[in-house]
Amino acid sequence: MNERVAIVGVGWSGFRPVTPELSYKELTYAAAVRAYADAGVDPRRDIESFVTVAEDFNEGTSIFDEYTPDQLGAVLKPMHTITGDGLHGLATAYMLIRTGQFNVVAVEGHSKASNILTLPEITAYAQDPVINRPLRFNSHFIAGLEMNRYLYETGATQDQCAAVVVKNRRNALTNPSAPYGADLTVDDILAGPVLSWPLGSRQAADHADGAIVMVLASESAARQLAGTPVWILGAGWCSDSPALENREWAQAVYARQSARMAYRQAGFSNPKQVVDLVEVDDTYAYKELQALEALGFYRSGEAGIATEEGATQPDGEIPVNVSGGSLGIGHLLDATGLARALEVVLQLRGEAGSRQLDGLEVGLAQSWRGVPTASGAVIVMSN
Amino acid sequence: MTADHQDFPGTPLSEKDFEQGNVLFRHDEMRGQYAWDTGIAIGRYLQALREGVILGAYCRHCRKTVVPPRSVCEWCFRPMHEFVPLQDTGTVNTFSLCYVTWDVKRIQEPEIPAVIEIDGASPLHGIMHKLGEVNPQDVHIGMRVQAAWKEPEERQGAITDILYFKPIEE
Amino acid sequence: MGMRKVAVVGAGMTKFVRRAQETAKELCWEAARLALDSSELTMDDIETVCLGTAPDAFDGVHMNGEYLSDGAGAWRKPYMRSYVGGGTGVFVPIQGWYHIASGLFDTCLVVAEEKMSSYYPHAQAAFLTIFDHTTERPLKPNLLWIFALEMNRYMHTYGISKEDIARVAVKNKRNAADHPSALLGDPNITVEDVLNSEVLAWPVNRFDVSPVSDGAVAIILAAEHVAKRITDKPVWIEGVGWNLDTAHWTNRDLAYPRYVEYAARMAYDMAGIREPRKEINIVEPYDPFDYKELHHLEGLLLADRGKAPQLVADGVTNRDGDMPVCPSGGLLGVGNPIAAAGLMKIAELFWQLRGEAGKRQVPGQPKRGLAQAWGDLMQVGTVVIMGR
Amino acid sequence: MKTPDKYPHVPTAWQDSLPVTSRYTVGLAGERFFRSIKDEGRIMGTYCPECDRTYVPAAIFCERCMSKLDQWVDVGTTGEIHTFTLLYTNYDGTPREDPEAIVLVKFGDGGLIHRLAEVDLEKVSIGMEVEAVFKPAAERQGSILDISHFRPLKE
Repeated sequence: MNERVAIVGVGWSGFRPVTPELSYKELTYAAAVRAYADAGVDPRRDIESFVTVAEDFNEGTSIFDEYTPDQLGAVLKPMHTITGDGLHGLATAYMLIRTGQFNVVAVEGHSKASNILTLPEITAYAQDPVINRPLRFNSHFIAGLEMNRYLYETGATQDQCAAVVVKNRRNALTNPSAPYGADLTVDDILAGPVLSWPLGSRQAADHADGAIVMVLASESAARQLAGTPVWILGAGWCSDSPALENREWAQAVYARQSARMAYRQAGFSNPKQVVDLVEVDDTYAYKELQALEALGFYRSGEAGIATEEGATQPDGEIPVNVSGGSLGIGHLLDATGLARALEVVLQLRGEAGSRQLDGLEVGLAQSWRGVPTASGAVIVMSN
Repeated sequence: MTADHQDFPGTPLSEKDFEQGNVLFRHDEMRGQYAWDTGIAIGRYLQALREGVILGAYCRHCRKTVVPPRSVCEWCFRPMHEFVPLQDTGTVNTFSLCYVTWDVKRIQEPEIPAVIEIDGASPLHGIMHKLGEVNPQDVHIGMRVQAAWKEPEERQGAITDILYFKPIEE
Repeated sequence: MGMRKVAVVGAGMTKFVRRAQETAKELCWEAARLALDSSELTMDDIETVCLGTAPDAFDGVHMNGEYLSDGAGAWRKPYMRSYVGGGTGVFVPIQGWYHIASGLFDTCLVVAEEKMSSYYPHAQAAFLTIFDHTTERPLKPNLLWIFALEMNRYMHTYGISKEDIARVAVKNKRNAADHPSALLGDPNITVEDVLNSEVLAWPVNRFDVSPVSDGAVAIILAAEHVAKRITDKPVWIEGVGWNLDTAHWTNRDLAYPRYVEYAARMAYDMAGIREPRKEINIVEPYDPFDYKELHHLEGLLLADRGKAPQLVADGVTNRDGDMPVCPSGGLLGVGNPIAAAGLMKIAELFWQLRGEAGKRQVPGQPKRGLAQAWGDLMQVGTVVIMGR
Repeated sequence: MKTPDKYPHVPTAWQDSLPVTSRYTVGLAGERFFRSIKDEGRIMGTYCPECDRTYVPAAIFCERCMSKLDQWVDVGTTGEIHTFTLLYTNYDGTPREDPEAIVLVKFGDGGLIHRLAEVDLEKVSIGMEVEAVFKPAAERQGSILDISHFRPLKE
């Protein structure tokens, strides 16, 4: 009981603004085949339970979980869907294995954002239907409100937020899977149109299509498999108030609480000394700074300064979003957290190609569920 | 707890409460529009329908022919890329006589949804469609039927290129 | 080393009503509040929260789990929402179970909610969008279609009559007359009433179907060492099972719910049950339509295939019979706010096994019960076995 | 038909909508909260003695301790801007020339999200005192839109 749990296989497909040649099922199948080959498992024989993360309105289908099993090899197996981010899915698989009832569990998330023609209006349908939605504001306003308060309380600047975009999109140039790589300057970013002042449109991640599948195993099962295990040291997740009127605006409380939970399981409280590589939410550029502070890497107001000084570059003291993050890869809707975790896994396995960092032992992935939520998750891993 | 707790919370309203303004409420509607990529298997299924053909897929490993076609066999998890044309005839596996539309309007003449096992597919492999040109009282499980197609120039590559299935004599 | 034991230590629910004035959040809170009161716990005692609701289309809120989180008591807590269509109500306690069995948590508040009346003008229309968007939805299917198609196939395969099936609706609606939360209890309903009710989608008549409704249910789960401090009457979760069949529902035999059998076998194995017909004292199978109760008793291996109707006809499934089935009144009688209806069955077992079910109490001090739900495109089975 | 090499006319996407039509009650708390706005032009909160917090908009439960809340308090119609933004995109995602000024105005321990108008956008700042401008009583329907907007408090 309560054995250690490892990620033993990863696979992904897509990571492009559009994927018109494949249905969502086919896109997912491509990722699943790779993940299972990577782990050395046959899903029909070896995988005992399956978890998908998905939201109905992103799919355009009610009770979308109906359509999840076939392309994963999960037919007539215990499978369920979590309306969470991919990291919630990983945390779920982690719990399932820790019960002792399952040895091998697969997690899947995907995005067909390009298929959604009215995404802003669908996103707005997540606002409180009687208190907020009647005002008919595009949901980006919530990021605008939050960024403004964050800058106000911490003294962070627009330039610092823009520096996040510059870094992540440059990082994406070294990631063959990232479609939004670019070599830009802070001025280029700030010169773009305003989305919801102080938030500029070039500080918001574009969407992409893609699917990610991961295979998790108990320690005893992982030892039998061919793949290189990446151990889950801790998983945490948390929701702050869903009410815009009641939540904490400057600080990402959900990220702070998630991190505390994950650190407690992992047995450390000083992430800056322990963690070698960080992949955090950067749906909007300021979110990266806010997350780094909530996770305990920097004190309030210092993440922006550190970013400007290059401390979060691949060769800095804490490499952040070496993959390119959502700004570089594209926001993958519910699969976004899995993309963060994917980079951590590849780096810890030494398989990150030209962007590979040296001497890594512990990595962290963090996610946020997007406007209007105040929910997210953290996973800490080691090789 | 229910033994000593009879007074459960919950405030029932009647439709009148809304009509008469006894409670506050508001309407909204989501504009949710999508263009789902059909992909390889369903894309070809739709194309075949436009050509007046019901397309299936064959799994060499499971020796099964399924319909609609798919890119992966859900049983053996191998790719399924042998698409095969099936007959446009079949057998009623089950049916209903439905007097209510999808948005709950009463209708006098029933719609007759059915699962039709398609000839050329493996046993029990069919599609959902409707029956037509038949007296509802005569429909029965095991009835032989054939697709009634739209005119070729009216087909658009959709399941509705088949208007319905109708009984055939054999 | 054995698994961590998990117990149900509290339960609460709202009335099931046709349209509730409460917002969906308020319904969640009402049920959660009662569950907390019933176990004399405060939010400080709750370490994590799980929520179940079925499609977002009903509540009419995208990312509905996020919207409902405060009502469910999730403020600044680890919180997740799961769903497996109609199977959700019996899945969400499984979700709570694995939260605690994993060793990460000692207590979990589990909430299930559905406010179907928010889909206006008629909740049934939301079901159009559970069908495949490209290959089925253009035919404008209705939820009744798939039930009617499955019911017809079941009747045809085993030679079952409408009358055999109507007895289930009668039993459950009569049982519900004793449930203070019930929407459709009727102590005097007869088989003729069911057979003579309006035909919706032959072979389905109006009274064969449970009504759309609003409601919420909550339970509290605790790890063994905590449960024993909270109550001297914990009800243990002895086994759980869930299973999902292919989405290609027109490619399989609708006469038998294989996925329910697989879920049941998983739960029986975990509970160490070898002869379920002897070892299960109360059954709360999913009964959104009357034939489903029969279908599910067979899938659960509690009746031979095609023979469940005989158990009903013989009175075996009555509240005072040898194997009481849906003593709560089930979905047919209490109501069907989808996810909440499933969790209502878990709450019913909790009350029954503690001897607290009042007028609904099954005689003979039952020791063990089974709750089951079903959903999606006739595709999901979820099973929980509970015992004293 | 053999497995074709190319299908020039394969339909690449299937277009349709997800119909979601909703009727929301405003709920038990909302009923009194919105009627107070409609009938009295007052903004109401509820107080949790357990947590010493005042919820605005009023709620019937405390999200922190899940207690029932029945102490209603009038929180006035003026408050300070907790944060604001200038939104340059419409509900449907199309860009807009003139931004919408949106504020979170602090009331009790909560607040209200609304429009800000009658103001020089250059001069909006966090901490600025603003007041609710109600629609004429006859036009109010018991909705958040019964408040037309917020504007800077006249000195």
